[in-house]
Order: sequence, then C-alpha cells, then structure tokens
Amino acid sequence: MATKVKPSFEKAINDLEKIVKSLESGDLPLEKALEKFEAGIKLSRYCTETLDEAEKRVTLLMADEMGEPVEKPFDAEA
Amino acid sequence: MATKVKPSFEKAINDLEKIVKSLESGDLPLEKALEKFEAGIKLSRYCTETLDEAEKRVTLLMADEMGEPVEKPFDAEA
Amino acid sequence: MATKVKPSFEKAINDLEKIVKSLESGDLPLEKALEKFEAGIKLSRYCTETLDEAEKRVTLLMADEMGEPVEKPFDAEA
Amino acid sequence: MATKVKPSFEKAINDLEKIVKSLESGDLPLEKALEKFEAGIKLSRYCTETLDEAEKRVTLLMADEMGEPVEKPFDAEA
Amino acid sequence: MATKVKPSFEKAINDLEKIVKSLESGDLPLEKALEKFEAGIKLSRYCTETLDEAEKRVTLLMADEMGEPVEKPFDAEA
Amino acid sequence: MATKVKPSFEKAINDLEKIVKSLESGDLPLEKALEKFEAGIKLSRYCTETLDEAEKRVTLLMADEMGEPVEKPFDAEA
Amino acid sequence: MDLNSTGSNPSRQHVYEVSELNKKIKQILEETFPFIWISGEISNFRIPSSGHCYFTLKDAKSQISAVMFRAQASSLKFKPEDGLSIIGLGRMSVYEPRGSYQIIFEYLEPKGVGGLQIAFEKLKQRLSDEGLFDARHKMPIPVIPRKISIVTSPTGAAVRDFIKVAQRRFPNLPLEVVPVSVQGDRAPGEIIHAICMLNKIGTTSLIVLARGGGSIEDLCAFNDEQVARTIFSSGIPIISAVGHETDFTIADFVADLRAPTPSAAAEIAVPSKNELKNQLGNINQKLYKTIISYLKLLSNNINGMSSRIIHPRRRLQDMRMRLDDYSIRLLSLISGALKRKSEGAAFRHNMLMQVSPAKKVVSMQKHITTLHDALVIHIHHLIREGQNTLVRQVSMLDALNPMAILQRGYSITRTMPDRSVVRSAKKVKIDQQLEILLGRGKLAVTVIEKTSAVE
Repeated sequence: MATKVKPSFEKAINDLEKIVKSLESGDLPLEKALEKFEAGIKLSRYCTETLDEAEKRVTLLMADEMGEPVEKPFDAEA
Repeated sequence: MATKVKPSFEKAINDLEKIVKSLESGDLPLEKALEKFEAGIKLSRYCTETLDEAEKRVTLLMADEMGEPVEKPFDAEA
Repeated sequence: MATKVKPSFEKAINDLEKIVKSLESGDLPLEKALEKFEAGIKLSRYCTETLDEAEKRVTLLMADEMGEPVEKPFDAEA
Repeated sequence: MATKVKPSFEKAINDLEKIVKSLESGDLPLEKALEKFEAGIKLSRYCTETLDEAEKRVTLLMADEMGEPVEKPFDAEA
Repeated sequence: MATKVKPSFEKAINDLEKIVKSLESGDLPLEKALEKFEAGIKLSRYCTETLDEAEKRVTLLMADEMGEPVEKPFDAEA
Repeated sequence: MATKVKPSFEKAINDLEKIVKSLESGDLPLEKALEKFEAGIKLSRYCTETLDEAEKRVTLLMADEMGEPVEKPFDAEA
Repeated sequence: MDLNSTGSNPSRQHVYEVSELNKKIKQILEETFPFIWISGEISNFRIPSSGHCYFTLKDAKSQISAVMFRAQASSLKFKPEDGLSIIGLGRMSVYEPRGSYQIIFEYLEPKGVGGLQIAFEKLKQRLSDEGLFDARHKMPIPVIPRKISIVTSPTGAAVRDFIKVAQRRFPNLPLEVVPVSVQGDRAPGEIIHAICMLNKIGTTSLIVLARGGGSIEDLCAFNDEQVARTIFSSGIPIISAVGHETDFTIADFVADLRAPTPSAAAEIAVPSKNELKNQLGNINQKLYKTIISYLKLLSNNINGMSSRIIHPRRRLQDMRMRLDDYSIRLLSLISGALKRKSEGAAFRHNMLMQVSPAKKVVSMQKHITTLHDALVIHIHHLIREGQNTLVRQVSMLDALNPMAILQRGYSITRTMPDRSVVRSAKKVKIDQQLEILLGRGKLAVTVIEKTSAVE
C-alpha cells in the first residue's frame, strides 16, 4: 500500500476487468491463467482497500459535519 | 476562521455549488471526487459558521439597540 | 453622540431610508448586508436619541411656559 | 426681561410672525423647527409680558385719572 | 519435477493424448507399447501434480484474500 | 400745569384729539402708543383743571379818583 | 378680548353705531354753527300748545326746519307769519332720535329797511370801504375766556341777563362789569375809555359791549365812528350785544361778533361748562377706548400668533413612527437575508450530501466483488477442466495397458538386464538370467534348458 506512486483506482479496476475477460475467454494456458488470477486477486484487493479507505474518509467527513467542529484551518480553494 | 483574508460568503457558496455540480456529473475519478467532497464539506461548514457569526452580530446589535446606549462615536456615513 | 459635527436628523433618517431600500432592493452579499444593517442600526439609534433629546427640550420649554418665569436673557434673533 | 437692550415689541412681534410663517411652511429641518419653536415660545412670552406691563401702566394712569385706583384691569368693551 | 524448464501442462496433456492414440492403434510391438505406456503414466503423473499445485496456489491466494494482509509488494502490471 | 405759557384749552383739546386720532389709526409702535396715551391723559387732566381753575365771582371795574382802575364786588341781584 | 366683533372689516376702520354717528354729526354741526345769522322766508308757521314756534325757512332753492322757543318768541316785536322774509340769529341743532337737524332761533327780525338814517348808511359804507368790517379782521372768540368784561350800564336788565345766562353756562367764569353810560353824550367817551382801559389792563380775554335796546336815537353811541374805531383796534375780541329792536348798529358790524341780545351774547361768549366737560369726557372715553382696543388688538395678535406656533409634537411622533418602520424593516430584512442565505447554504449542503462519493464507493465495492467472484469462478473452472481432461486420458491409458494380457495367465519373458522380450528359445542361452513378468508380480529365472520350437 505504501508505494510512492499509487496506481489510480480507475486504472486498477480497468486492469481487473481485462483480467476477468481474458480468463473468461478460457483459452489461456494454465500457467498464464494462474498468473492472471493472481494479478486479479491483487488488483481486487487493492481496489477493495482503496474503497474501504474512501468509505472511511467519507464517513468521517460526514460525521464531522454532523458532530463537532473541526480544528483544521480551512482552505477555500478546493 | 482567523485568516487575514476571509473568502466572501457568496464566493464560498458559489464554489460549493460548482463542487456539487462536478460531483453530480459523476465522472470524476474516485480520488478527485473525495477531494472535491472534502472541499465541499469545508465550504459548507465555512458558510454555516459565517452565517452563525452574522446572526450573532445582528443579535448583538439588536441588543445594543434595545438596551443601553453605546459609547462608540457614531459615523453617519454608512 | 459627542462628535463635533452631528449629522442632521434629516440626513440620518434619509440615509437610514436608503439603507432599508438598498436592503429591500435585492440580494446583497452577506458582508455588505451586515454592514448596511449595522449602519442602519446605528442611524436608527442616533435618530431615536435625537428625537428623545428634542422631546425633552420641547417638554422643558412648555414647562417653563406653563410654570415659573425663565431667567435666561432673551435673544430675539432666532 | 431685564436685559440691557430690549428688542422693541414690534420687532419681537414681527420676528414671531416670521417664525410662525416659517413653521407653518412645514419644510424646516427638525433641528431648525425646534429652534424656531423655542424662539417662538420665547418671543411670545416676551410679547405677552411686555403687553402685560403696558396694560398695567395704562391701568395705573387711568386709575390716577379717575381718582381712586381701579381694580379691574380691563373690561375692554367699555 | 523441479526441472528448470518445465513442460507446460498443455504440452504434457497433448503428449499423453498422443501416447493413448498410438497405444490404441494396437500395432506397436510390445516393447514399444510398454515404453509408451510407461511414458504415458509419467505424463499423467506430471499433469496431476501440476494441477494439484495450481489448486494449492489458488487456495493460498484466496486464503490471503480472506485472511491476513499480504506482505509482498504488488506489481500492478500483471 | 403751572407753566409760564399755558396752552389754551382749545389747543389742549385739539392736541388731545390728534392723539386720539393717531391712536385710532392703530399703526403706532406700542411704546409710542403708550407715550401718546400718557400725553393724552396729561392733556385731559390739564383740560379738566382749566375748566375748574377759575373761581366764581363777578366784579365791578371802576376808576378811582386818580383814574386808576379799582375792582369792587358787583351785586348782580341789585 | 375678542377681536372678531369687527367681522371682516380691517380692524382699524371704526364701525359706527347709528346713535354714535348722529351724536358725531350733532357735535360737528353744533360746533361748526354755534350761532349764525340766516335770512329766508317763513312758511308753514305754527304754534302748538307748547307755545314754541315751529316753521320752515326757505329760499328759492332750499329749506330748513326752524324753531323758536316760547321764551324767545315772547320778546318778538312783530308777528311772524307765512311769507314773511326775516333775518335771524340761531344755532344749529340735531335731534338725535330722528337724525333730523334744525335751526333754533334766538332772535328774529323782519327783513327790509325801516327808517335808516342816511348818515348811518354813509358811515357804514365808509367804514366798510375802509375794511373795518372785513372778516379777516375778526378775532376768534376764545372758547374759555379767562375773564369776560361786560361794558354796559350796571343797572340795566342787559347786565343782569348776561350774568344770569353766563353763570348758568359756566358758573365759575370770572365776570367783570365795566359801568358805562349807554346813551347820551357821554356814552361814546365812556365806552371808548372802558375798552381802552380793558386793553391796557389786559386781564380780560373777551369784551361784551351790551345795551338793552332802544330806538335808533338811543343807540347813537353804538353808531359812533370813534366807538367803531376803538372796537376795531381793540386787542381783545369784542362781542356787540345791542338790543334787537332795529337793524344792526355800526358797532355790530365792526365787532368781532354780533349778538342780538345780551343774553344771546352770554350764550355765545360763555361756553357751556357741562358741554365742555362732556366733550372732554367723550374725548377721554375715546382715548381710553382707543388705547384699550389697541392693546386688545396687540394681545389678540400675540395670542393668535402664539396659538399658531406649531408644536413639533406631531412631527416628532411622525418621525418616531417612520423610524420604527425603518427599524422593523431593517430587522426583518436582515433576518430574511440571513434566513435566505442560510437556506441556500443548507440546500447546497444537502445537495453535497446527496452527491457524496459514498454511493459510488458502495457500487464500486459491488463491482469489485463481482469481478473478484468471476476471477475465482474462472480459475476454478479452468483447473477443473484440466483435471477432467487428465482423468479421461489417464483412464484411456489404463485401458490400453499392454500388461493387461498377463492377467489371463500369459507372461512376458525378458532378457536381463537389457529387458528385451524373448520370443524364441533360440535367443537365450542356458544359464542366462531372464525376467518373467506375470499377471501379478514378476519372476527372476535362470535358463536351464531350452527347446527350440518345431519349424
């Protein structure tokens, strides 16, 4: 997770989709299929984690909104 | 809140609206969407606080009005 | 109140009227609206005080008129 | 009344008339109107007093003339 | 099994098929048939092992997925 | 009243009448009017005194032996 | 002090009451014409039971009512009747209740010359030519003489008549009788001496030259030229009052005023003290009234003006209401603005909440799960297929096992160690090590004998 350059979530999901498609086609050699599967699993895991993190962040933000004020200075230029 | 140059309430509302529109379009990458959302939350909070402050100011002025005389010299040129 | 040059009552109430009109005319930015409101409140207070003073003065005169003679030398040039 | 230079009764009555007219015109600023009112009250008082004095003087002279002092100031329609 | 260059699962299955076909033809001398048969047995064993290994690997990956986080750095380019 | 040159009754009456006329005209300043009135009162008093001044007597004017005139009482009822 | 009684009339214009006007007219007429000589023709002459004579005096153009009271009428020496021309002395009088005026005669005489002497006419003419009778030389008769000197006979009725009337009119007016002969030779000298002496003493302010009347001969002293000149040069005004029997004497013409009789002279010379007092009283009244109404006017002016000083109360109240209105609007405007802005902010906040990435996250999670599941399904499928293929081939291989014939009792003999199949006994040697494969297991044997097959 702690790599310098994280691949974008969207790229990851694209790659995952391609992998699923190529597995679906069914004509991969077993070795190749296993490799793809592994890569797919890792992508899936990456995506899930990214999403979990996003969910946590959104939840936190919304909770802040509902609950107590935040201390961090505000930068209006989003 | 105590920044030198506070953005105007209307600018904040406009920015917030732009953020809402770009989020509505739905085709933002997740990261971008999260960033925008966070900025939106901050803007919304800023607006609320600014309004609260405004209300407080109005209440204070009204209290002065109803209650005891004010000491501050009066400057007619509003 | 104790400024050297007091604005005339008419000027003050006219300014107040202008402020009310400009607030009525439409949606001012919040800051502007608050400023106008504050100026308006101050003008209103000034006017009220001026009126109170005037009433006191008139009441005093009429009391003099009805009651005991006044000692102050008379200045015909009003 | 005991000022060195008393304004003449006619001047006072003229001034009073001017004040009454300017008050009647109705377009004086409040401050001015109050001043005029005050001056008017004073002039009126001054005139009344002057006239009272004159009446007393006349009554006295007539009393001398008639012999015994007259008590009734005036029954004007003699 | 741990030879440097492992034949692919698909080649092994093909070879096995060819052996079966040549044995079916029935016109092999016994010795030849025995050889072929023996080679067939070996191929079949190889295939079985390869498949077992693949299953194990999948299971492992799935276990990772379900269970604890993986330590290995992720290489997105599968 | 005992002035050297006493004005005649006619002059006094005339002056008095003039005073009345000028008072009747109504356009005298108050002070002036009072003065006139006072003068009128004095004239009137003077006239009254003039009427009552002389004493009732009838004399006979004769010349004595030296030719000088002598007054003797005259008896009208003689 | 009510000014309004004068109505719309500018306050300075006096409004007369009728009685007041008549009174004023009476005053003017009676003052202007105290005693006058008038001639005319009598008409409509009548004497009612009162004994006073009423008649109309007229000339060609005009007429005037006239009266002569009984007392005066009784001394007339002729009988007045309609159509008779007369000359008379009278005073104007106004009867206030009716607003009519008339002349009250003291003395009447028929017009027309009796037996006048030529000398009288000549003298009269000469003196007249000299200007002795000119009006411009007549001195005014003082209204209130300080002392009146009557030059007359001290014993005649004339002096008594005069004193009686004079004391009635002005009781405390000093009178002085200067006794002279009024007829006879000494008369002119004594009259001249008396007038000169009075002028010398200078204490009297009016001389009345009187005589009780008589024939023209009796009156010659009054037609004397020296007497006339003395009268003319007197510094003291002289009234002639010579009896009324005849026409005028020279003295009458030259005197400052002529009275027909001594009592008429007293009426003329002596003012009525009561009338003067009344006059003075009237003027006084006017003086008071005027000053009082003047003061009243001023007082009304001031009161009127003072009542017009507009109290600023109403204005102050108006201003307060206006101010309140603004204050209320100000507050409601700012409240409204705050509310609107607050709603705007809340609206956008809600929109933001609605477009929050939470949904996207959920749907992505589902998507990922689907992909993940597909991944697993496909790999399992692939492996299973491999297994199936393998099982099929293995079972076929098993079926083709060349060793299967041994199960029926056959066996295979192979040389050792090269394991080549022994198909002919000839190919082996005695004692050669062979391997026999059985249906179950194998045997290691040594060749003991060999039999070659019959060919």
